[in-house]
Amino acid sequence: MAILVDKNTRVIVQGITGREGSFHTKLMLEYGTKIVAGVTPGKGGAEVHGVPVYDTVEDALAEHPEVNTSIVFVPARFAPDAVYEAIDAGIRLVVVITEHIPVHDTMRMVNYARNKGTIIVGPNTPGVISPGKSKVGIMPAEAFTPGPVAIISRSGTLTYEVAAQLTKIGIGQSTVLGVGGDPIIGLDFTEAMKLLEEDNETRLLVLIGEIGGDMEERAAAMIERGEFTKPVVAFIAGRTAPPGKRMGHAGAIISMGMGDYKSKVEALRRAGVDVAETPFDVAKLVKKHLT
Amino acid sequence: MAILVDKNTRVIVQGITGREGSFHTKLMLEYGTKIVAGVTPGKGGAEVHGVPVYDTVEDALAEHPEVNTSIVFVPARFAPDAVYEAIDAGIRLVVVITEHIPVHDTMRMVNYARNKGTIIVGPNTPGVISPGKSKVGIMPAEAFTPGPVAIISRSGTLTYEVAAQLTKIGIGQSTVLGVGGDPIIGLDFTEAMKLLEEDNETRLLVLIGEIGGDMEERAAAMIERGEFTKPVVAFIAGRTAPPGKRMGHAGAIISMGMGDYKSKVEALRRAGVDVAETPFDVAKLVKKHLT
Amino acid sequence: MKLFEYEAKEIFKSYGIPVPRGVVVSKDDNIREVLSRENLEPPVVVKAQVLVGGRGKAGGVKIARTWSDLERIAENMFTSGVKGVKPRLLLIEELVEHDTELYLSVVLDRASRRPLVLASTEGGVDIEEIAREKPEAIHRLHVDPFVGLRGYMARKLGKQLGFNGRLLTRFEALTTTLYRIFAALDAELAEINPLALTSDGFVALDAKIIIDDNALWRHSDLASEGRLELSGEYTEWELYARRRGLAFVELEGCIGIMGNGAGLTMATMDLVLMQGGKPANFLDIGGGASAERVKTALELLYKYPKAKSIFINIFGGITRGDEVAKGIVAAVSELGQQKPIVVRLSGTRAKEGKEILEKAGIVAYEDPLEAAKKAVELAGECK
Amino acid sequence: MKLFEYEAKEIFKSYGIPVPRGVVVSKDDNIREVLSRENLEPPVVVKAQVLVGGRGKAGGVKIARTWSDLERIAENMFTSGVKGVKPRLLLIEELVEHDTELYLSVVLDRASRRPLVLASTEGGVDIEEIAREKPEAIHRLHVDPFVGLRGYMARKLGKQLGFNGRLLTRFEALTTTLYRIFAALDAELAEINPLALTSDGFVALDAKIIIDDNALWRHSDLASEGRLELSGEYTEWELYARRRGLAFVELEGCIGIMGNGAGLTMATMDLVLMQGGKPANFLDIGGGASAERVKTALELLYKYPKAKSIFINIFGGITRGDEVAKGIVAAVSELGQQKPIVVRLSGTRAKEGKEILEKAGIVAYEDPLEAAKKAVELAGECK
Repeated sequence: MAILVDKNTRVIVQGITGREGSFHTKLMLEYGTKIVAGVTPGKGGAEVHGVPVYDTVEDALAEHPEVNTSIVFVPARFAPDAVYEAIDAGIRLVVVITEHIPVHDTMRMVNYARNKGTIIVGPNTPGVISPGKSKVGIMPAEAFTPGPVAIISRSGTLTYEVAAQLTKIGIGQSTVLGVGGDPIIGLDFTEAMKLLEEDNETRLLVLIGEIGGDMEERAAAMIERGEFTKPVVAFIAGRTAPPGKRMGHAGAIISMGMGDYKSKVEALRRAGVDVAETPFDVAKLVKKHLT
Repeated sequence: MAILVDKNTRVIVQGITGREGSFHTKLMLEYGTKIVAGVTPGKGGAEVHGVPVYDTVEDALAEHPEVNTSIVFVPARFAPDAVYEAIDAGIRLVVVITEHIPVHDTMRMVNYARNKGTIIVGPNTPGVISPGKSKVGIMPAEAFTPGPVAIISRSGTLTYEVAAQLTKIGIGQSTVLGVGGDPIIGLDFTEAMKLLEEDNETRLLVLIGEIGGDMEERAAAMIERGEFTKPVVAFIAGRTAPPGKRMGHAGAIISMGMGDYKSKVEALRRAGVDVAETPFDVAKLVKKHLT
Repeated sequence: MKLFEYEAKEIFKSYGIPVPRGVVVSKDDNIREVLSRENLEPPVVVKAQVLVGGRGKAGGVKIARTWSDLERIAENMFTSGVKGVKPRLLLIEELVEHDTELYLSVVLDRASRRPLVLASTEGGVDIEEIAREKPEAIHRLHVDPFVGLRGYMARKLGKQLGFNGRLLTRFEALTTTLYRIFAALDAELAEINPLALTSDGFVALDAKIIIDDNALWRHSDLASEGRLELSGEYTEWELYARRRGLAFVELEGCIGIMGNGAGLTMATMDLVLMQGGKPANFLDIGGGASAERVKTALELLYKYPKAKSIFINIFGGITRGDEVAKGIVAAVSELGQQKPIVVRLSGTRAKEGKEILEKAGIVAYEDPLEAAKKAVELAGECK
Repeated sequence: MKLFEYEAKEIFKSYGIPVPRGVVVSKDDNIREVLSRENLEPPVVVKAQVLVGGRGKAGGVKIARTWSDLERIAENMFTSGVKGVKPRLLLIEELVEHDTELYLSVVLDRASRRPLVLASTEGGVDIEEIAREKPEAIHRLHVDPFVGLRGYMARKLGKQLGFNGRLLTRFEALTTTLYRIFAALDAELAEINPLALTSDGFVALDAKIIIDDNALWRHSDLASEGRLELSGEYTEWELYARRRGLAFVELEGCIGIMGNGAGLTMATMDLVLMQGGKPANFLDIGGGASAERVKTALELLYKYPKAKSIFINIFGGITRGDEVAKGIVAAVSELGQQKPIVVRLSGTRAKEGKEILEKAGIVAYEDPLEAAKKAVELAGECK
């Protein structure tokens, strides 16, 4: 079954004519993702890797009414507008790859999407992949293979690491989701977990967290309340990160007495989650739980 | 039955300690309106004509959960805030007497109310009265008596004129509603007419329009479409008003080729509405239709 | 409050909307010097800064091809004025060569209670004219006031007008900027007509901004003291009334009108017309007027030369009949009955009011039609 | 980007939030003259304009009771600095007598994705401390970002803090204004701590505004060239890295870290710690880094004196193993292997990368734990 993206996913690429948009359109097409149209204002009528380009989402949907998903590569200043356009066009899922969107813009667009019933993944996310079905993102395909383990993560590279290890020992993935590295994001851990709880393909969840914010604590609380019942293996990055410093991307900062390593790990352990010491131990723990 | 206000109406007065608020609280109480609380920030604990005053709507509702209606006398700069407070507290009907609210503020608060399911009457309205049941407004009580005729109007004084004439010849009113004299208002003619169509106490509608805007034309279109089926008698003020000039209050201005006397009268007549030549002929026409 | 064209264009410029290069000159300026300082020279457009409608047709916009042309035109505009309104300033602008004239505006839409963007490729004429003759040429876009105008919506509108590629992007920027001005300034209207399409892109040849009077306290930088006097938007008598806090509109007839409430006052005008008379004005004393206010209003109608008779029509609600009567009597006893006065009094305390009036020898009617007829009769023929 | 206190207070003032009377002085100013011009005289508070945490405890805030006191304190602050950061400016303010110290801020709440107003009567200390010791003393208010903070909500918060009457109205104005600043400036945080309650009302004794770096293009007036250098927010090496476009954080240990992706880089630091070592830094080369970028990063770690060994941990996704290897080899062949380098390469083109590295005599590991162990070993004891 998988969550968010599957065989029925029909994608438009917003910002398809840009360097990143065009490059990853090619990779997604190679993976088998059904990309049916692209949108770049002012470039309507062009083609990118055989995909027709339109000026507006509305134009694209007029020709391709089957579209249910958008992936956004539009530069930060214009990305919010692209997201509003996708939401107003009624697209169900919008994956925002773009980094460096002002956080107030993100806050507004995430609230807007929620009112309209659209799911936003990201911004600043590698995207989402349901191996063997559909890849709507920029993750390296080789790391993934179909199977029973869902991964939700705040970090791109760590996700690939963990997925690759699982794949190596023969454990595949149902859906792998990067929630995005920004402080304000669309779909967060607990919301994704609600979907995964219902997903009969997923037997176990790997949760890859980071310092900063309280998303991991809220996930732990959800497990403790019995609202997520599948086994969970977790890893939290940033054990040695100093407070008050921004570690690479905007989301990872310990501030306001919230979001340090210890608090997250303790909350997860208290909820019965198996927390790995390093990302390289995750696969081992997963294997133990699955057998 | 009546619409908007009736025997079950329980009112808070926002801005009750002001000159207007206090004066009309007295008159409404004398009429029999169930005013259960007043709100003025910073004046919590006081009393006005025996009505307890609270600092916030929330405080008032905690003590008086039966409140379903608010009337707002708060000065223009602070009135929008009072309206948001009432909406957020879940009050079903908010009658905004206040004049001179900036129209952008009104636009936003009316859209907000709509999203939240609150009905706003006004701003710049004399309010609404269901004679013999409840008066939530500033109209002179003597002009009104219970009966089968509904009046909806953009003008205060003209409404009193017409109601007084009807009363004089023994024809009472079900509900009399001033929609407000501003360009942007909450409940408009067509929306009120939807309620009146369902109101089994109302047998006939008197519609008192003015130059400016297209509310009368939209009412006519609604009648033409068969969505309002009761007899309608109308009067439109401003036959001799020159275009481009604001006549007294903000709503009455002929601009953008819209809203002149002729267009309104023609639209109404086309829809089968009996349009009176003067406000003093309205009662006669009503009598003709009712007998 | 309507802004002058030059003020609206300054705002446009500060927000990045292209306008023609131009300067503002007053009567005492040396035009040649002012223009030369800005590297401007004829041919130029000379535009009288007045707020009367139909300025172009009334000779308020002229092209000057030479320096002597320019000086003659300017001199003439300053002295003759436009429809009787003398401009304090002229805006003198470069001629902008262009292919097409478009229309673009943001207005308040009463029906939807939302801002509405209107755009048309048929610019340069009254939007009313376009609406009448070719309604399908006007494209419309409603905006959620909380979310604002998103770029993609503006692009959609641009496509409807036939723009593509870079021009589409520029139209987007222009439209979202005009919307921002509309929102930031509490505008009832922000309009560009004509909007020129040149080889370089869009240029706003004219600019119209009307700010909501009720929101002027948020824009004290724009609403300077005394600007009403200079605007030409109001007649001398309208200004006189405004300074006294009265809602007054000057009309063409000879029967002075006073009422309480805008609706009743308009209906009173209409009534006079039906009786064969012509109202000289609209004067609304508002709700709950005091005797003092009524007196002030009556004094105004005494002074106002167009009014040959005075028709006072009051339905007492919040307004009390006895207060009104006291105000009338106070004015009459102080200044005499300078013009024939007809009073119709009804509603709250009408009886008490009538007694007061009758004691002072003023007839008060119950029936408004009868009263209107009398007022028309007393005024005689309007010229 | 953190604003200096004096900058944040200027913004507060322009929005109408009361702040103490004060002046800003630099090293070369005649303090007596500057203060006298503003009618200020001791006793005053002297506050070093640096952005390091715990400024007060580190001696960055002092009271001067006399002129000579003041000159001595100022001199001392300029020369010794605060936690090693020398202030370019001092803010010298009148002493504000007050009864109570409150806390008020607007932050971004991740969980609700909304602005969150925090208020407490327990001001003057770290909010973290209040949150830990007395969480019930912090009152919270979520705001709809489209609608903004309504006055009535602020009043509700004020009542929770125990305010009534005029003070409640003032608290409303203060809070809605702070919210407006938060929204207008794209702030991550707008904070007043302590907020003094005096007999005259509220006064912001301190002011903290952090602006979202991603939104700085909208606030070019605040983000001046070179202000990072002056801020003291970043160490010398962090500034050095920033100028080269690298995400670098200085740490206390002696093992240089380079990774791709923030998560992996942090995990690499953690790994080093588990092997008994201490990371000297965080350095994320990002996704899809070129050989050139890898070379620049490695050069930085060569120069960075704390790093005694270098651990490069790469999982190839968008980033290609061969590109990374090329960058390392380029740096090493140009500058020599100045410090021991341990590379762990996995994922996309890891095999090709390893071959390139081995040809240049650099060992590449597959297993990150083994690699980490080696890097710790090579660094030896951290001092």
